[in-house]
Amino acid sequence: MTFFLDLCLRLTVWFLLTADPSPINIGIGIVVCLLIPRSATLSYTASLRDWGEALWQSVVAIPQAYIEAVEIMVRPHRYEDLTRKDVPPRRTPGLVFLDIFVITFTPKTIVTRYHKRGWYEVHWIRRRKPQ
Amino acid sequence: MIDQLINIVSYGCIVVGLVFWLWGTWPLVGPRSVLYKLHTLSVADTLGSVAIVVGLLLKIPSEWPLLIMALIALAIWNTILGYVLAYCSTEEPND
Amino acid sequence: MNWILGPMLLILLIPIYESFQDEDIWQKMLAFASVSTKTSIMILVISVLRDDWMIGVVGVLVLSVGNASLMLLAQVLKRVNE
Amino acid sequence: MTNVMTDWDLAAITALLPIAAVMTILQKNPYHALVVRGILGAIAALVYALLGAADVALTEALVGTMLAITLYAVAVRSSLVLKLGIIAPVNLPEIELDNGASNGQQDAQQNSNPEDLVHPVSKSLEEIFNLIHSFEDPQELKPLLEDLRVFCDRHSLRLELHPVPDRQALDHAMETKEVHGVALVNGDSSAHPYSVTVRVERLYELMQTELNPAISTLSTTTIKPPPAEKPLVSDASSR
Repeated sequence: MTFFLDLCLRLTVWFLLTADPSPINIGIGIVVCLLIPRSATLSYTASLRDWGEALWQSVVAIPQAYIEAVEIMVRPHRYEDLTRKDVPPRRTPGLVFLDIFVITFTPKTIVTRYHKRGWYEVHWIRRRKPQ
Repeated sequence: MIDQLINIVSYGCIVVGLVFWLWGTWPLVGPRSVLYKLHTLSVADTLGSVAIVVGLLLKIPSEWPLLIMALIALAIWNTILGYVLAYCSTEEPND
Repeated sequence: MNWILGPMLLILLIPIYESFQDEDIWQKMLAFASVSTKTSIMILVISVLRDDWMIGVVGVLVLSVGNASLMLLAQVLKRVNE
Repeated sequence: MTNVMTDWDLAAITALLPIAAVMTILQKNPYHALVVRGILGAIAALVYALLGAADVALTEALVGTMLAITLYAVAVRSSLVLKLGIIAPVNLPEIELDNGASNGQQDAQQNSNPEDLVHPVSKSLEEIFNLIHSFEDPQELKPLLEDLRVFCDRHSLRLELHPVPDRQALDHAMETKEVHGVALVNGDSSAHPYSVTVRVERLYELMQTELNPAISTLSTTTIKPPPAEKPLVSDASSR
């Protein structure tokens, strides 16, 4: 199933780059996407529900990022803080990537480090001095 | 009528993008820490640029594949770059 | 729509100035990241202004390539500083 | 919306190129110069695209920015180094390094937990890296090494210590050009606690003016090429 998702992602990139819906181009695109080597270390065992959730989170992150951006523009956030965020159990590398992407995409938070023992180190900017 | 509306929205997006750019880039000159500047840069370089590209997209819908590609590249690369820079510029914790 | 390039250019000057004035390597890297994104967006704007597809493709490629070189450089610098 | 672009815009953007070029050559630290070179590459790509040369802009971005910077970064890192031979107890990091690598692999194999198997290679690499850097400065050389570190920072050199067991090995390392210089602890009778010998003329000149003369005496030697290289020369001439 995730193999299929992977293929779809590659085909999307191909068609966006070439922008040519002729049958020859579609054929070339499919062949190229199948021929490009796939990462052997990535394990595609995550459930479809986890993937759907993570993808939905990254869609929601876009308006949220703009809201946060306006917030920190209107009210200055002068203080910095470092916190830990726990990783949900049994995350595959692809999902960890999406998690890091979502956290870093919003302007108030940045992941500075991912510990394999199970947490992200998240850097915040805040309005009030953290205790 | 609709053309005009789209025109206004697209100019609005571009202007918002430029404002984000200015606001996010200005703190670069200041004395703040690298991580703080990364936060403001993510406002400028990711969100501001996305707004500008969306404005362009509304203006020239015929080039949509290219501009959507630009949007994806912008969002993913800039965000991951922010993570890599944050990771590389901070010290390894001792544990 | 030509007026866009003027403000963009002025904003581009900020990170360039910063890269010259700050002696810390990571601050310079931030300025580099900022410049590389801003120039590629400017290339995209130019391509839309001129309705030239070719330049647009270059803009998108520069966007991703510039960032890739930045990541490599950041990793090398991290190793050097240790 | 047409392709009319004011001359002012064109002139202003093009003027960025010489500015960035001047900034690049004004940098003293090679790593800073690399970063500014990246900025120069980005601006050059913009100017080329502005003037309509899409192919040149793409080449500048791919070769000029990415390839050149990566290669230069590696070149600068591997060449700007001062290798200093010292006498230290045989606790060579290389020996531990092998153990560390194999331990890492064993750990990865024993653990059947899929999460730990995610990056077996990077994990062991990390361990190797920590081991190399866990080598600490020998206590008796501390003052000299502090002085040398200041010197190296000023010239953006990297100080790399080559610990060897005895004097003989030290001389051998010098002869085979494995190290650029050696540092020795003088006896108590001497006026200076340390003596440093370098075989690179330029290093000698710089150190002569910048190292603290109260700490160490400085000398230089020239290493003759070992006779074993002769057959190679005749081999080359016979072709």
